[in-house]
Amino acid sequence: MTVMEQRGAYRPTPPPAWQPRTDPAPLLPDAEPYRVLGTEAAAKADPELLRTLYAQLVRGRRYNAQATALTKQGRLAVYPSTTGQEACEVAAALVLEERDWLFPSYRDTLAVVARGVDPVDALTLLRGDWHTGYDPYEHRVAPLCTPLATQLPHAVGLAHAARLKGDDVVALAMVGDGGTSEGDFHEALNFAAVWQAPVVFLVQNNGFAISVPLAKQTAAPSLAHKAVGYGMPGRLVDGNDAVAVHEVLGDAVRHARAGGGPTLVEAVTYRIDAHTNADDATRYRGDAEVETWREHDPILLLERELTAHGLIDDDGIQAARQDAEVFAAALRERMNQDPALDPMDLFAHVYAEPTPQLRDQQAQLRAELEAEQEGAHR
Amino acid sequence: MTVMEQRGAYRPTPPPAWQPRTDPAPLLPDAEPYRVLGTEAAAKADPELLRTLYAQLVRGRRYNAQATALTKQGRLAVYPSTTGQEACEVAAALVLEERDWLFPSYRDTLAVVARGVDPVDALTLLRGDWHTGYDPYEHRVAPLCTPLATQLPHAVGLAHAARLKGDDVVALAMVGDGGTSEGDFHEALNFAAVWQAPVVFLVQNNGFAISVPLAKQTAAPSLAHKAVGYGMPGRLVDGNDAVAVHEVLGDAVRHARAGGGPTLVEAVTYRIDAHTNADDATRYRGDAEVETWREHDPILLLERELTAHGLIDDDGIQAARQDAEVFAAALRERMNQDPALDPMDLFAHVYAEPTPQLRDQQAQLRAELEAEQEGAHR
Amino acid sequence: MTTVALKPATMAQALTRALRDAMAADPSVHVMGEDVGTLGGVFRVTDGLAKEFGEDRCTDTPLAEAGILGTAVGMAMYGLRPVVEMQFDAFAYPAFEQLVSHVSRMRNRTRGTMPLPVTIRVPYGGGIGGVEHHSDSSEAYYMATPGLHVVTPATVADAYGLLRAAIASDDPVVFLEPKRLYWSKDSWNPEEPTPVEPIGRAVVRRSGRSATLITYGPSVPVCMEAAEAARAEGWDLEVVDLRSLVPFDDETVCASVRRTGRAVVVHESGTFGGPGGEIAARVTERCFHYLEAPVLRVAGFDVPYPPPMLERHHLPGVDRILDAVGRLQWEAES
Amino acid sequence: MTTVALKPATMAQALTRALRDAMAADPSVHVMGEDVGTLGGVFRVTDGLAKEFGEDRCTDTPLAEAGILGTAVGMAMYGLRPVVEMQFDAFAYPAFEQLVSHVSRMRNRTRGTMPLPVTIRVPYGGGIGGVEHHSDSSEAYYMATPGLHVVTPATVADAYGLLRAAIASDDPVVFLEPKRLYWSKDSWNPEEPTPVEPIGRAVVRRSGRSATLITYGPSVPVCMEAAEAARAEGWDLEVVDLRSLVPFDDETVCASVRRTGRAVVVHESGTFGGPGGEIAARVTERCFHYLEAPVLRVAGFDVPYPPPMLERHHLPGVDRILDAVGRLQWEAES
Ligand SMILES: Cc1ncc(C[n+]2csc(CCOP(=O)(O)OP(=O)(O)O)c2C)c(N)n1
Ligand SMILES: Cc1ncc(C[n+]2csc(CCOP(=O)(O)OP(=O)(O)O)c2C)c(N)n1
Ligand SMILES: [Mg+2]
Ligand SMILES: [Mg+2]
Repeated sequence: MTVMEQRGAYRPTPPPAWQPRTDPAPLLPDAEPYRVLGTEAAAKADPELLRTLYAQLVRGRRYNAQATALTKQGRLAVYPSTTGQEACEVAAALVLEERDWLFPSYRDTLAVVARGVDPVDALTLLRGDWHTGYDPYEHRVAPLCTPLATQLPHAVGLAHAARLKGDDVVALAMVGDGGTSEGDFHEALNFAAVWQAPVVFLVQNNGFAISVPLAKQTAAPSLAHKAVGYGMPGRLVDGNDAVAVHEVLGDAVRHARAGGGPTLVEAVTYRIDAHTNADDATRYRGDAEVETWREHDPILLLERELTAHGLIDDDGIQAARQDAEVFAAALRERMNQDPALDPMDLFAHVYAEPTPQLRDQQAQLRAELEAEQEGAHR
Repeated sequence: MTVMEQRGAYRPTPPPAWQPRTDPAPLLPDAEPYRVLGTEAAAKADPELLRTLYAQLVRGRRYNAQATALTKQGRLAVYPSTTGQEACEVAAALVLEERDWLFPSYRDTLAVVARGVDPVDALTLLRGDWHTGYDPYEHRVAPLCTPLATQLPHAVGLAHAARLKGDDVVALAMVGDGGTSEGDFHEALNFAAVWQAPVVFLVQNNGFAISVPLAKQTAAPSLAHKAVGYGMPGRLVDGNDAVAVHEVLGDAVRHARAGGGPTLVEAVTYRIDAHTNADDATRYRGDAEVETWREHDPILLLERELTAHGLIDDDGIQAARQDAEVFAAALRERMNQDPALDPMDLFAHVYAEPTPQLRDQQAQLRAELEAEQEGAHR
Repeated sequence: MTTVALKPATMAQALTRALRDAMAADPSVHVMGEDVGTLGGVFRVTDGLAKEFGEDRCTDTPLAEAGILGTAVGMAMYGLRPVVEMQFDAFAYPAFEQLVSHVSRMRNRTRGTMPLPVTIRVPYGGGIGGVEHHSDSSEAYYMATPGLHVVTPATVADAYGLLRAAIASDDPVVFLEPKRLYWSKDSWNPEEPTPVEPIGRAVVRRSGRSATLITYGPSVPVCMEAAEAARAEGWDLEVVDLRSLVPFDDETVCASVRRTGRAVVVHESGTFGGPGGEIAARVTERCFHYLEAPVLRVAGFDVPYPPPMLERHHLPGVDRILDAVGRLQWEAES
Repeated sequence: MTTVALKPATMAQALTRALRDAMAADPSVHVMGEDVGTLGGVFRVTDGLAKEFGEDRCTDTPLAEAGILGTAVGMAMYGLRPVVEMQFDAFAYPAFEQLVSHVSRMRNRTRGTMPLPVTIRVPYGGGIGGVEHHSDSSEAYYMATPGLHVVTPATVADAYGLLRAAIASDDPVVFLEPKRLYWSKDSWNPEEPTPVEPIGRAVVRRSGRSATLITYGPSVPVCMEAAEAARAEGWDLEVVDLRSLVPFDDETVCASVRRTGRAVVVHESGTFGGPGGEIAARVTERCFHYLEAPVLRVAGFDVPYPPPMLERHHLPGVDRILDAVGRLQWEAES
């Protein structure tokens, strides 16, 4: 008997608990970002949707310009612009039903506004009057979240809670390419997959985390390739193709709603403006790179498609621009009014009931304010 | 001209910055854990290696039994056993060169001992005399790490530093299946891949994190599938096949040493004993499951292979067992001696120089101890 | 006064009972953490809850503390009342950002529209012979974080009452469970459990006239013992059990110190930057002219928590407390 | 006395110079963090370092604070001296576990064989109109963690000297940079920089006889202003700049308080559980019989740091300091 034959007798079985539970293949993203505009699929897109997206993109672009202008006038403390990323911002808001929840990052005021929150309220944080300017329950929009990626577990928990309560609610959470490096990103995706929570994670890969380019952030083939490691599908989409983003996010939302669990969507886009108005992007990138991306502008792409299909004419384009101007003018005017702030708010919402310690401090500030007032009256 | 033809004119180019930098295919693990024992490849294995592994496994098993016995005798505060996981523990130590570094988790005293650390020193933490019982620089073994996954970034930083200094050093870091859920796991793997640091991550998937089974820990096809999301290769190996683990880890170490960057290795194994001596595993798993795994025992698998190849006979088996007994007896005896501990050590190593505040506290304790001493002498 | 016979119970049992009663009373109460389900927790505090209420109400989570607390935040946003278990004190640190930047601030951030009724149970302190990272006293971190309540029981009855109150609170509560008191027993009638009282009242555990020991959690029994031992030295010590560190009951504490004129703060947590500094400072601010001596502190040394074989030298014990009482300038009296 | 003409420099420039000089003097010094390389940091403190020393010595890391500090630990284990930048105070929280469980304990854990010479630069405090999470004063957390040094400069010269000392230290140092003093200017000769002195000495910034203001970092200039304003009220205030919170210079502080008999601790950090409690308590323990009044505290309110438009109501200012000085029981004197 040969050694080989002998060995036949004890050929080990696979480790008993080893069962690959998921087929990895369908979880992997395609090699190229998904696109609709400029492909045959575009002809099949709903014309009404294209027009709505277009109007929203144009308005979004104008909103970004207006908000940036407001920082120059001292009406906003700081503004992180989404110029160039409007397709993602708008699509994220439009794919959701009223009962769904949006979890924006600090950059995503445009998505918040597109979801229906009053723009003045949405800008409250960046204006410096208060931390959150809107009631999260009114439009089901979580507070703008500054500590990166920390809102992702919130989205998972909320979606999980809704499912436990039997409510048909999906949460869509937004994060940047830089944010994917944080531990909270990892933990949130893992919880979501284990719990099969109805969540969609939208990573806007805009090429930079402040000054740090993607190549210093990850060595992965794509950020969407992270999904398989959690057992959820990863999708890669051209983030400047509003129709494609809308479709991919819409599919993910429907998948989640149907009980299929979470999806990770990476939208490849570009931050055209500096990180914020306070940033100087020339320190870390050249104009040439920005220019290439301007040619891949989300508004341009959609406008060409609409024109090509005869779905819009010059009047239509003008109308969209006009609507955006009206929107911006209203915002400008309302932001010019000084907010009325009550310093006593400092203590009002720390706890349901102020502690005795806080009541003492409250009394101190009240006395100081009264003294100030008296001084002013004298 | 048709709409399709018109569109040809503005068919958008891929987003300019889009370049999939890595081919994902080679980073993905095979569907089945890699095995050598019981396959044709076994015949090609180095007989000396097989014998060495066997002797180490037998000794490791005995070590686990002895350490567990020491907890019953009150000589160890607690012991997390690696019975059933000896193949991983031993292979992790054996694949490293002297100049390399090992980063063990709290469970991995066996790997630490197999690397050459005195077993009494390796058990110091679990005995309760001090936090780390050995000089990490002597055998290049980091302290046993209790906060799960937190040692992984240390391994990355150390390997990175060595490379920056031009030293040919690889770090091998060990973590459990549960530990992969922590944010530190994610951040460590990402840093390693971005920096192309010479690190090997060995996940011992032993089926449980205390009582929590893998299915509640992850929904991924395998833990090795996480690798592609960082842009490093993921390898799946039968963790009870000492030869396979040795080969896969060895390949990964060589790959890292050659400048190829990090690898994630998932070894599928099983924790035969309870989480620690203090745990009651019957609360969360049945005997039947444990029994199936006993049939896939790492020592059994290797012993059969050795016998089949005529590489060992009964005398050889007896000799290995005898060696293990001698090892255990020496350990037992040395652990029966009470360690000499100096309470003043509390202050000795908090800072290079104690702060004035600590000197006050030091003086206080010294006075107390002297008073105690005097009381005892009277 | 109740006529039902009192049965001895451990603090761990009282905590289990509190969780059970809270879950039975309110379907929005969810328990979550590492090993809390099938195993019933490493200290068995959640024993039986998964069986009685199902795994959706008492959930074994993946092993990731930031994820546990972060998802709990989301659950609370949707109207649930999560009760999170951190397995050991030091393993709550990964969740620190979620705790400080979100849990403690969400109500304030949203002008009161989004309160977070999350209870975070943290077994804390030493004295159980635990290895590294299993004996930290981390209350100073929580006290310095506005927006959190911080409470800790010292008796079986308080364990029940305070945990019920914590879960009932509309604000986040860090609920610190003294590990070494888990198996402490007390006569307590589980059929007529202590009523839930609002958080924030200290209690005088022992009246005395000579000096006040201000303490909480695991150090309460030590202080009671010290007070007994002090009788031999002619001191009649009062012992105040704070129960709640935030809010702080200045009223009860200062009333006691004004009566006795002397005080020692006792806790396991390190001295420098520990809770005792705050307590001594605020007592002094309020009772300066009543004090015969500075408020002293007996607390852990400012060192990483020592290994089991040395912990007795670290922990504040009876002798060290009596030494401090002896330094309260009694000459001034005569 | 130097004869070279002094040139005005900002605190940020002095910090940059300190990093540069440390890197030039010792090839094991590595700077790392978010945006520290090409951009030179959001406050430009690392400006030019990547260019001068290469990206391996001044590295843009992935965006993950625990990963930054955790890899820095590993680099220090291998003999490097990492200088880590946390972009803002609140963004250091994700690294809390690495800081508390490893950075602060590694030397002790290994009986001195594995020291960790890591410097952790944290821009902190308010007054710059930052949105949420950009103005935290987190020093209380670090003070309560044995094994860390905690220092913070208030002047341009100290910024240089203390940072050099921090990097030279064989122990981990949390180096707190007062954000609103980054652009403060002072005459300082960059060609003859302040000698590196060991960490741990406070300094009397202004001598006075009536009472002592004990302060540090961003509150030092405020206290200096208050001391000037106090002259109109007839008070001659002494101002002690702690510079180092750990170790704490009891000697300098207590010598001052014993001279003046009255003290107010001033800081931005919240009052409850903040540094002031520790400082007041230890001063009182040591100077009880010299004190005419309890040591008072003027500090931030116990609320999450407010939005820019309200921060002036939160920050301890001259008026609030003078109010506190007024409450130091001056009647007792007459
Ligand atoms: C936890 C945390 N660390 C650091 C920061 C500071 N910070 C604000 S934005 C930013 C870059 C974010 O990059 P990315 O996630 O790609 O989002 P983008 O700005 O491109 O939208 C950084 C580092 C933060 N807000 N939170
Ligand atoms: C950060 C952290 N959280 C929790 C714990 C408590 N704990 C110790 S071991 C363990 C389970 C670890 O499971 P796994 O990673 O699979 O390793 P194994 O025990 O199976 O070797 C837990 C939860 C810890 N040590 N560290
Ligand atoms: Mg980005
Ligand atoms: Mg395991």
